[in-house]
Amino acid sequence: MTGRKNNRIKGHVDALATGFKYLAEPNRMTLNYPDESMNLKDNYRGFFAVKDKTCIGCSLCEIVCPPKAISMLDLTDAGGKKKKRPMIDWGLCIFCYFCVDICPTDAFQTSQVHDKAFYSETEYQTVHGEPMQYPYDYSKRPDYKEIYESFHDVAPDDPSAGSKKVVPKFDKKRGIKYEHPGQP
Amino acid sequence: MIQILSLLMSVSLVSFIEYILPPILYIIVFPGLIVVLLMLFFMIWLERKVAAKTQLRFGPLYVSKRFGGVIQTVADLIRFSFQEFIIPAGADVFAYIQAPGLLMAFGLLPLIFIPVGPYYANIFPANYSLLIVVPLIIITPIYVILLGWASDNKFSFVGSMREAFLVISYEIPLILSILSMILLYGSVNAINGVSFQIGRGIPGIVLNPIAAFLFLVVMIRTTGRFPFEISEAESEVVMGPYTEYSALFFGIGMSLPYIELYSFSLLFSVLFLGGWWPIVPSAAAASGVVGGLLLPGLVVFIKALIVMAFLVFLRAVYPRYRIDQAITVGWDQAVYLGFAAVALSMALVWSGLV
Amino acid sequence: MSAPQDRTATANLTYDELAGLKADRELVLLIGPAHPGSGHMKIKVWMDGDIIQRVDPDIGFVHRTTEKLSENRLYIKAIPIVERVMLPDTINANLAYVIALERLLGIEPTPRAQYLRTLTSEINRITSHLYGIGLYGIFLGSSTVYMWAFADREPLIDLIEEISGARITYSYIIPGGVRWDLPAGFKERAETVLQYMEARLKDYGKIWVRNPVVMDRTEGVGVVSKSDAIRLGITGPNLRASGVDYDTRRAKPYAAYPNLDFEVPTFSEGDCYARLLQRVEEIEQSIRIIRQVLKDIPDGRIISDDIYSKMNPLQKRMYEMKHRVMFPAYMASMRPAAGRSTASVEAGRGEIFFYLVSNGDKVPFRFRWVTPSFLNLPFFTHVMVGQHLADLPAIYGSSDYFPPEADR
Amino acid sequence: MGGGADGVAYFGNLETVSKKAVSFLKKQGYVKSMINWGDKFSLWPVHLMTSCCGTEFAAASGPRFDLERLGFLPFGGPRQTNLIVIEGTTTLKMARSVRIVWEQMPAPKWVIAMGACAMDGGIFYDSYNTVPAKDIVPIDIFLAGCPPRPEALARAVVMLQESIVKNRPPAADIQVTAAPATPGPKDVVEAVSK
Repeated sequence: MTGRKNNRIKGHVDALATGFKYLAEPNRMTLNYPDESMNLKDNYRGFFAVKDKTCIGCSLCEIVCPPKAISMLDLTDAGGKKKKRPMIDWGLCIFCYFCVDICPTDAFQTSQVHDKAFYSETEYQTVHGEPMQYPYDYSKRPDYKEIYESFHDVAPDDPSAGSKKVVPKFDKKRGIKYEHPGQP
Repeated sequence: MIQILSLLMSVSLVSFIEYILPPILYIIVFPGLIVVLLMLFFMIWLERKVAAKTQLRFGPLYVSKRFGGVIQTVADLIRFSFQEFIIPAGADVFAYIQAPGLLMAFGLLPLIFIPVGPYYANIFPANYSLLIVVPLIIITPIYVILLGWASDNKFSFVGSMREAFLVISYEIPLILSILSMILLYGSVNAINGVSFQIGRGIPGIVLNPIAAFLFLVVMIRTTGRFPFEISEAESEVVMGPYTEYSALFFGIGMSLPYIELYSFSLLFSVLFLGGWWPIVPSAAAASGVVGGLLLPGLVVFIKALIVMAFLVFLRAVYPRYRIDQAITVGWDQAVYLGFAAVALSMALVWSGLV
Repeated sequence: MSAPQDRTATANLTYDELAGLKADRELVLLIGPAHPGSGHMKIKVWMDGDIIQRVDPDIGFVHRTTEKLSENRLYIKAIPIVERVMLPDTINANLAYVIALERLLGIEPTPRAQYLRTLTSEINRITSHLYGIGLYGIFLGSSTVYMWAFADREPLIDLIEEISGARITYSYIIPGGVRWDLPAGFKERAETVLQYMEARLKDYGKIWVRNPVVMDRTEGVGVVSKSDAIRLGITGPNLRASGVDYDTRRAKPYAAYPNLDFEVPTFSEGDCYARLLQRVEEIEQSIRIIRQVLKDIPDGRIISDDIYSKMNPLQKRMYEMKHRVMFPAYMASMRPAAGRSTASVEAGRGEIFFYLVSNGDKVPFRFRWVTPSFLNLPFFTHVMVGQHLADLPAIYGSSDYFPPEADR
Repeated sequence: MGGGADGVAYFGNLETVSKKAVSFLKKQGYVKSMINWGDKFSLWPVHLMTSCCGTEFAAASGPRFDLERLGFLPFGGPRQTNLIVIEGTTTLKMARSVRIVWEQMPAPKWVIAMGACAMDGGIFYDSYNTVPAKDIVPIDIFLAGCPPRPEALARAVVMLQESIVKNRPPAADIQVTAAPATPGPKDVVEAVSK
């Protein structure tokens, strides 16, 4: 492929023939997204939530979070004991999973949900209601207890849940093809 | 008023079918406005779809899933029609507004002079059809230049300059190519050309392949297909002359290359692909609307469609040439090829082989 | 507009007056930053007719202050930052930073981790080159090559996604090793993808590399001679396409490269076509390296004992079960001893150079890095003069310049 | 049709006449739904690479995700397009271009803020040289991730299409975002509802 001498006519014929080859035998690898969606691998880094029971409030996730998307809340549980719990701002999160990996008790509930979009800031800043301030703006921090109650242990809702799930498979000829797990 | 009514009543149904309906059919339906519009929608969709197929993907689909997104262009047109129309502050307003309209008008004009059936001679003077079509085709790009000039944008300016250079350099090959066919057919009447091909049983592309190839190259250049999509080159001059145009005016401007493509393809199928062969209407049928106009027209249209499909497919294969390379080809190799085509025609005629 | 119409009027003009006339004819084009052929930068072009007289690239549209940000954050937090700068080529940025950090910390990664780093780095090199080839297609007007290149990135991206759990921003390499081990059956799947890639390269040759129009556009355009290439300090494939046999993987070996057998292709012409061929050849070499890595990869831990010993029992159990490295709390409180370190890595576009200074604090005292695109910037302003306007995208595209990488 | 003072012919005041005509037409229900249908399947994003999410934007128009299926065709010039996808971080220098391009685009126009950097700043939240996208232009859809997967961009487009069909006006019509002379991270957004 690396030589420079080229027969021009052969070059044109080759180019047109290759074009025709792919036109006649389309080798598509398109995922019909809103109708189909991919089953991602288990270790895919998607949206996540906190398991309230497992969390010990050690603040390591807050310390290691590169974009400071996690800020610890001061809450009181049913028994009146003080506890700290992490709060995640999706407007900052970069899904590096440093928080998930550094957690000494494995208290993060991970998911493969990756395709969330929001109409307004209020939707993403807590996912459930009241907007959260910037994590470094601690002066204006409201009481997040209620928000947190609705947030932890809840797996993020998957926008593409209703679509047909397909599994991508490698193929020698087509690169990627999709298989429907439900079908034989 | 009464006189007009009585005049209308005196026109019988037969004369209506014979004299009034065909020109209307010809201008409005085929190859006129309605077919142009449908062809436009279809061709732009086909271009995107063919490119997408070669590129391992689907192309426009969700607008009508069952039919492969065939009405995608309609959606684009509706969106363009109701968008804000912006006139740039520095533009020459009068020229800026009128240029797309004139462009459209001059782009459509050649269609009248391309015979798509033997019946054509009854309606329009066909004796000089080829002599009229050539200047009409050549004059259209002047309005592309006007488009770029009026926009007051440097990229439009560069784009229209490119268009001007290319038009001039590909005029002579076009004229030489058509001239060689005129010499071969011994007539500037395209209907005679078709009857020549039908009479000999050999299409023009076999008789003079050099002229056919040259005409194809000029066609690719004039309609801005790849690899000669130079005046609109997106990565160099954004959209060339059309950069500043928005809303419906952009739609009108961008449809011009496809209208040109259509008229060129009709001309190509008449000149080189045997016109309405294999349908050869008898003398009686040739003066009828169906036998003389619609059926031959359909055949010419299908041939033109195949040519157009090939040309839009080139987008999937080629990148674009540089302007100076394209100009060099136009003034150098293409002109030699043109002379060769003329010489071949002369040789054929003088040797009496055809 | 004030140019004299009379031909005799110019006959007696002085040189300066003629120069003024010339300035009147000069066209200044501002290409970018919202121009389809510019990327994230503005190129100011002075033209006389269609010939470029002068080029002034205006960079800094994507300057995101990574060095200053990293100097105010924990060492571990710089990993995502350096990745964001080189998005088509994240593993190599990540690797370069982590090597510099490991030298500060005095940690040595395990052999298996070294091989995994090489593996992901080479897969990433292919995707990076395909990205460059695809965008070059757009610059020259061939949407097919763009689509094909982006299609063929996908299987390779899926391969790394299996290992690292992300599409582009892997954050895969950490001090002491890597974060995930190879999943089961990875070798077979990788082999399938490599065979697919090899078959596709033949079709690329027919429709793109050997296409006469492409050869017309690129041959003899934007020629950088060997001496110019060295003088301008350009790096990576662009340097090797000018005939300089320099590759960081050879010159300053790192990761598993000393154990591997591969060639460094070079071309002597130094024009746009040579730079295109250079990338295609390097893809072939990368395929060869990946095969060797998959064959020779040793068994063992993917994280060094220094880090493993700092994990708590739950994290150790997680590692044994899932082959996934959990971070000990040490990761958030690394305090390298005072000192300085450097690292060089051959990324897709050339050599990344890192310079870290620690004063024993938990944030770097000085964080400095040089990215390949910034080094490649001078060369296209150098060669564009005297070329046609249409050659600007041809040269720009052939240099595979990625503005966020240059602006840091 | 009147004659101008300096030999220029006018078709009335073109701008007011066309605006009146369009607003009349838009009040008709069937016309409105037709326009919505056209807008829904003809979202053309302008070529404006603000940052590194551009790689995933490019992958989204690539064959595997192929957003052209949804009528989403990336296009060169701003005059012919109706959508901006802000791809990641906007620096102070780029913010001006974003605003200029947004103002160059014809009227019904939408903006997608792609990625964490365009939402709240992402990993560059405290950089001295970046601006949140919402301080520059009014934004219709926010898209999480760094960078978001191409599917997520497809999700944003689908959500935008839904909102168009539901007659939700573009954010450009609801908010009036004053263009900051030198936009900075701390510039206050003045969102004025109609």
